[in-house]
Amino acid sequence: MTRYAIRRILWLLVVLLVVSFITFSLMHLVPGGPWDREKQLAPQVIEALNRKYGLDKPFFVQYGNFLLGLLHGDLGISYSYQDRGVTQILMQGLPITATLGITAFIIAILIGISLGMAAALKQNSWIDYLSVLFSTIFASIPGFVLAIILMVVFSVILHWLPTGGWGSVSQIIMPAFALAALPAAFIARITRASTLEVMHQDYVRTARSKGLLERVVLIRHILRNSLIPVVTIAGPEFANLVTGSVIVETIFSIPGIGRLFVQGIFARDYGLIMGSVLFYAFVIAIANLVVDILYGMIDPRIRYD
Amino acid sequence: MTALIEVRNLKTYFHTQDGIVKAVDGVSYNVNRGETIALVGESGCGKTVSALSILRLVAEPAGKIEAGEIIFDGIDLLKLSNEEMRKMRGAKISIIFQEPLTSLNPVLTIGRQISEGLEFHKNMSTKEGLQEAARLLKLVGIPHPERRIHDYPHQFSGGMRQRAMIAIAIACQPQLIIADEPTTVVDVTIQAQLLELIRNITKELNTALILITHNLGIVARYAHRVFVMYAGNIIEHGNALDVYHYPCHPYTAGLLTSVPRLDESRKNRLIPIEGQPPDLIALPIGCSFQARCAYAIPQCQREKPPLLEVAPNHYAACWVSQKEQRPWQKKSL
Amino acid sequence: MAIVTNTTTGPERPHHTLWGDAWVRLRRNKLAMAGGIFIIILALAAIFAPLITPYDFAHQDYTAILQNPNAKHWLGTDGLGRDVFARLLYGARTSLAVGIFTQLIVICIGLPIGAIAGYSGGKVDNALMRFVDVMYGFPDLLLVILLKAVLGSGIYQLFLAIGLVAWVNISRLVRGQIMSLKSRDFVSAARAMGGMGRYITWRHLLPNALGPIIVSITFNIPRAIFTEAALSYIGIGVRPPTPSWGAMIHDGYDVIFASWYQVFFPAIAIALVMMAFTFLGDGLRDALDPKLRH
Amino acid sequence: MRSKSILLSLLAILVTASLILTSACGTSVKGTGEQILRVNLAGEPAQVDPNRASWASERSVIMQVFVGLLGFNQDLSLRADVAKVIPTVANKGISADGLTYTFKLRTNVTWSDGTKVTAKDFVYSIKRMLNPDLAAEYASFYFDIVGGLAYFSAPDKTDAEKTTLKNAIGVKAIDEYTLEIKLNDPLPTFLDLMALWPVYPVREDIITQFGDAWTNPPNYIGNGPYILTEWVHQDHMTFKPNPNYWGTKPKLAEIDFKMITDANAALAAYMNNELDISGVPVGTEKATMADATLSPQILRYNDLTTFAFQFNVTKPPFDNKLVRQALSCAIDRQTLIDIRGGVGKVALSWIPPGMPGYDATLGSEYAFNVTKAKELLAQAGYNDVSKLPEIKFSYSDTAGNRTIAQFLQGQMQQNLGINITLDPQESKSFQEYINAGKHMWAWFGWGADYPDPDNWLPQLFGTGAGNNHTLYSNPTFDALAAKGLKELDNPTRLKDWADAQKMVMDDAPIVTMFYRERFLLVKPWVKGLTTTGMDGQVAGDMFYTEVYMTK
Repeated sequence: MTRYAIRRILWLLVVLLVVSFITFSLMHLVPGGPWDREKQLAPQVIEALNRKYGLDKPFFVQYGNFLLGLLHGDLGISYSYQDRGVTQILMQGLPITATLGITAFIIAILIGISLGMAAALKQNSWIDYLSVLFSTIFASIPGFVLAIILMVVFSVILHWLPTGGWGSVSQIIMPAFALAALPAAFIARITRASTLEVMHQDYVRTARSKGLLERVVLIRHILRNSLIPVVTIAGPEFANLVTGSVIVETIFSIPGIGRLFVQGIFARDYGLIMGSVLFYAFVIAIANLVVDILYGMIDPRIRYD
Repeated sequence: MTALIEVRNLKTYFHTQDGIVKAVDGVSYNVNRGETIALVGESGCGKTVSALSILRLVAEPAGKIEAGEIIFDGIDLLKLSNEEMRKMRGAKISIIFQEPLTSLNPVLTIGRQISEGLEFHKNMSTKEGLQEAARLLKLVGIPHPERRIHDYPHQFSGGMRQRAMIAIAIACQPQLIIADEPTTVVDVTIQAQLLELIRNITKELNTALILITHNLGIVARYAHRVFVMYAGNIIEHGNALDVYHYPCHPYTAGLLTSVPRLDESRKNRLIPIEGQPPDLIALPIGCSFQARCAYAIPQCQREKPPLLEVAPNHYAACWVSQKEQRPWQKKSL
Repeated sequence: MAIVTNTTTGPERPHHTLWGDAWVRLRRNKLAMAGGIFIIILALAAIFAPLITPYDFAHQDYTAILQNPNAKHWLGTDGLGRDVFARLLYGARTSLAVGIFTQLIVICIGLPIGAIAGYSGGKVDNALMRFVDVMYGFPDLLLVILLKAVLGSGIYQLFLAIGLVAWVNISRLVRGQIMSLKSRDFVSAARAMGGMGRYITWRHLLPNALGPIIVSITFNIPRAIFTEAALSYIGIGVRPPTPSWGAMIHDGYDVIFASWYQVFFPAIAIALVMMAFTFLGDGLRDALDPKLRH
Repeated sequence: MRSKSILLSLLAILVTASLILTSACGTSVKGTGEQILRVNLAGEPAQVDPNRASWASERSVIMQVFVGLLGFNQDLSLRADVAKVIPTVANKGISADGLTYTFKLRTNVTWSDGTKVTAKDFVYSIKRMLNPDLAAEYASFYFDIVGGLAYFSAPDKTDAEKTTLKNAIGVKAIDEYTLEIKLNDPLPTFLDLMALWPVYPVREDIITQFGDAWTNPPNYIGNGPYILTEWVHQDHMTFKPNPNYWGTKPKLAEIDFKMITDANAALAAYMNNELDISGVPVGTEKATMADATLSPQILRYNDLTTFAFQFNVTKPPFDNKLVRQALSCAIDRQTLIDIRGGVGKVALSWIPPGMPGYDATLGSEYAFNVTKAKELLAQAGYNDVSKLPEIKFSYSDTAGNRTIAQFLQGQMQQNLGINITLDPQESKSFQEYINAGKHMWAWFGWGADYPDPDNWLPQLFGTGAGNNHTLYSNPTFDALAAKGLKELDNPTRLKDWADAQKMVMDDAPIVTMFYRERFLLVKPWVKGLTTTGMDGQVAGDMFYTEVYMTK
């Protein structure tokens, strides 16, 4: 399995290269540049800025410089953040977004899998309909509406939690639940669907015929066989959560990296765009790699010949 | 000598959208310690459901044990709480299922699937469980068991998987093993080996065995007594050899003629039983076999024949048979 | 001694194909049927909206701004005095179309790629999955802005913009399912009988992998509706005054403290559509589940 | 099968876990007791370097940490801050020909690290602001300083040439506390310009030592009432009183600038007592007025900002003055204000009330009158509106713009039967699109940098001016504007600008819609808040020295 993982890491570099080239070219093809402002800058000033940030060089030279910088772990500088290094901006915001993302992921997995299995085991019972209601509501309400509802209830009415910001544990709860709602609903429904397929299998009946504890039958025999689709979607959901959500970080004013990608694009801040896109592509590729490895561990029949 | 297990008037129904399927409709049989009985009948006659009812593994919410008692070693299993019943499964009573291909957990090693039961009932550690598993695999005739316990089911052939199932069943030295058509899926040569293996083990451990099959050839050789089931009822039971040679129910006779016999000349054509088994939702009044029975008399349509002793230790539920003439029996013997 | 008389009693059990039998059971599943009927009714209501509501979705009645539901305006009015009920009906045209058609693109691209990668494994799987990794990391917002600049802003560009990136989840799901199913014994049996890869995948693997796929599709529908709203702000797809549910929620959000109705009604509409598809999807899955088929 | 119990216990653990978390730490509502003012900056300022700053949020930060030579009183009249007195011709501050300005500095002004503020700090700041490599957005205001424009437009020159140009700039420190500035031409509003932030003093030694990082605490040294003690990017900025402040000590112990970008979240924070002042989401003003608890806390005041539609006068049909005038009468401005919650005043002319140049009588011909509009259209040859070419209204994708666009579409359709197509665009594409003059019709707002017509007319309507997106070009206007910019005699100057504005309004390159009225919520315990028409992002940010809390 390690040989396979190494081969995949090499392929990861290829993926990142392709993504970086696509992003770099898209960035320059899209209308509007970093210096377009409401109050037009004098042409010579724009020239000076382009020279300062090396934007006057031909396309491939700029791309080459970017790759060289990447080798030293330098993702270039951001024009809209007083020339702070993009790597530094990412590293500064990452711990916050990652903490929030991981908390949300754990909540999503806990609620998702337990509700999903309960709904499958008790098909067409009240808990099954509850899981349908739960997942429909959290899929049909967009993130920003859910966030503001949580805020109105827990901050404005109950005064239990601060509306946002970062620093204390109480500021993690609402954003984490707002982030976890949709993935939890998705995981719940996927778990239900795959558990339904598994729970009627013969080996589950064999397990019960051995007099095993119900908990053991559930976890070792049912869950383990229904994990494949759950793991498949959990990977990308984890990557999305860990790299931050624009909506939740904006509304709860969390100084994470969730907003960098969108801000970078709307400001045509090339350094920021490249940094955030590559970071996300890296995390999602790793997540999918982990998912593939988990396939092999969960189901011995799957092998990568 | 009281029987190890006695099933009295068991009724297990399935509530489906189309109506209530009376899979087991008032079945009674018993098994003594160390004895092997056979439950015989076409597929869908309720033999597997009755076995699953003993272990209370009938698939909820559709399936439900409506009535009857299952007295095992003096305790009525149907009265036990789920927890108490769980302690019985695997420890006192175990089962070998029909399809080895799908009855083993594909993602768990064979060793763990054997040691699981031991860890619970004999609270062995996993290590001890695995050692015991290796011993059991050796007992059931699997080569290099120490290595094979770490293999997964898909690395075993059909026959070897069934041997693993047997190992699982005998792991906790149960008092009763239910073998639900253990050899149907494997080819004939393996079939004989498996049955010999099961017989030796049950004899060695003095375990009672309920052998469920539709192959009468097996019955005569391995079972002491045989119970023939049709459409959810027992229509004939008695000593295996008596029933084999002197079937007292036209259905049993039909079964016997539809199977090639070594002691018969090969010229006789095999005669299948015509028609289909009745739909268990809309059972006819009277004898449920009457539609397919060549010897049916008007009474068969009116009234359901009771199970009466038509010969010493030989019971049958057939009006014609109670009148002492059994035209379907061969003259020569 | 022939045993004769084979008159059988009881209903003759007709032998159906997989899909035929599934349709029989699906029809009997009340919830699934309710879901299907709801969607059809909604689609008809959207098409015949002019007959249902006298109000024009774009007419701004400045005397009736941000009104709560009342006799004249059943669901109240929005910030520009337009009738919310009318906008919901006409909005259904956009949102339903977007929600459903993008799923067709997602299925047409996602299923084959996932199936081929899952079934063939090795080099093909690696190549396809690396392409999927690239698509996962793809900066779709940049592409969308470029699409607008290059292709202009019609409804087809919208489907393209949403569909192009939304299929990755499905392809991974299908691949995962097929990889674990393909080594199952009934598949090796089918393969032993000389079944072609494509035939095996379609006939055996997909029905078994259907559960999670259907769920993923039902979740894509609201996601597509919201993406459409986000894209309409940068000019792709439907432009004002043509309403869409996603856009109504976005606009409603801005005045949520003044009138939460603006967000509530479109959200309910989307929830009902998704619930309908969920029940329909569950019904289909149960209908196709070989285990339940007795 | 009793699987239910396991799963319920799992859910139970989850719920209890979150309950423990909440009770453990309660809400972090900081001291409503102490003198701490918490306001919302609504976003991370991109640039807090005075020489380079341009946005409202950046100005609010700079106002707390720096004080310039001159400043504005609440009524926006000039005030001498670091300068001892406002230079005038009378006190020889300004030379007779209006070309030389001499500022006498107070001697007691210190930086927050205790060192003295001297004339060379201002020389360094002005020259740095004009540095071509800095590309400061407001540099163009100071091109009249001798050598200013030449130095600024030489980014491609060698360093040697740049230093010579830099030394040629007409800014000199006569002695430690006297600053002399020479202009190419007389500029009557130059004193207003010297009251703006780009010419606030900055420390050369600190900037050379820290480079671009000089704006991070603790390097961010200023001479204002507060110092920036903490800046967590995207989260908050904290200011504490400057211990070495030479002026009147502020009453507050701390100011906390939060960065809540979402209007709804900001309002929720206000209701949860995390903010002392907050704006209200556009469109919910009426509901706030109706709210029993919130309505007494409402603060409304006029803002020197006008919003208007702008035609691209080179694109038919808008190249025809009559069509422009017709459409200007066909849009009901009061309705738009009602839609925006009744906040704001109807604007019939460009320069807003509350500053010189405002003319209440101007633009009355554009009052809402559909029949007149149709007559004008008929005169323009379009009695049948279908003959009009396709009209496209382009706008960038913010929430407020969406409502405006759909309002305009409704007005055109309902009043004149004209179907305009809306063209929403992503913000940067829109900026490039409008700078390239590809648009037909757009929406924009303009806020006063300083209260004078010459900040409102030449920059927008002068041929080829930086912000002239109407592409309006009128030689007589340009001549009048050139004269007005130089006219030292104030009454004639204001007369020139009045004529210029009348000319523009008559040509109607824009449809003025409303003068912005700021609508805020202020907690009852906030006292001494002093708001002006030129406030930055945060209300009353010019006079935070006088604010104090009563709770």
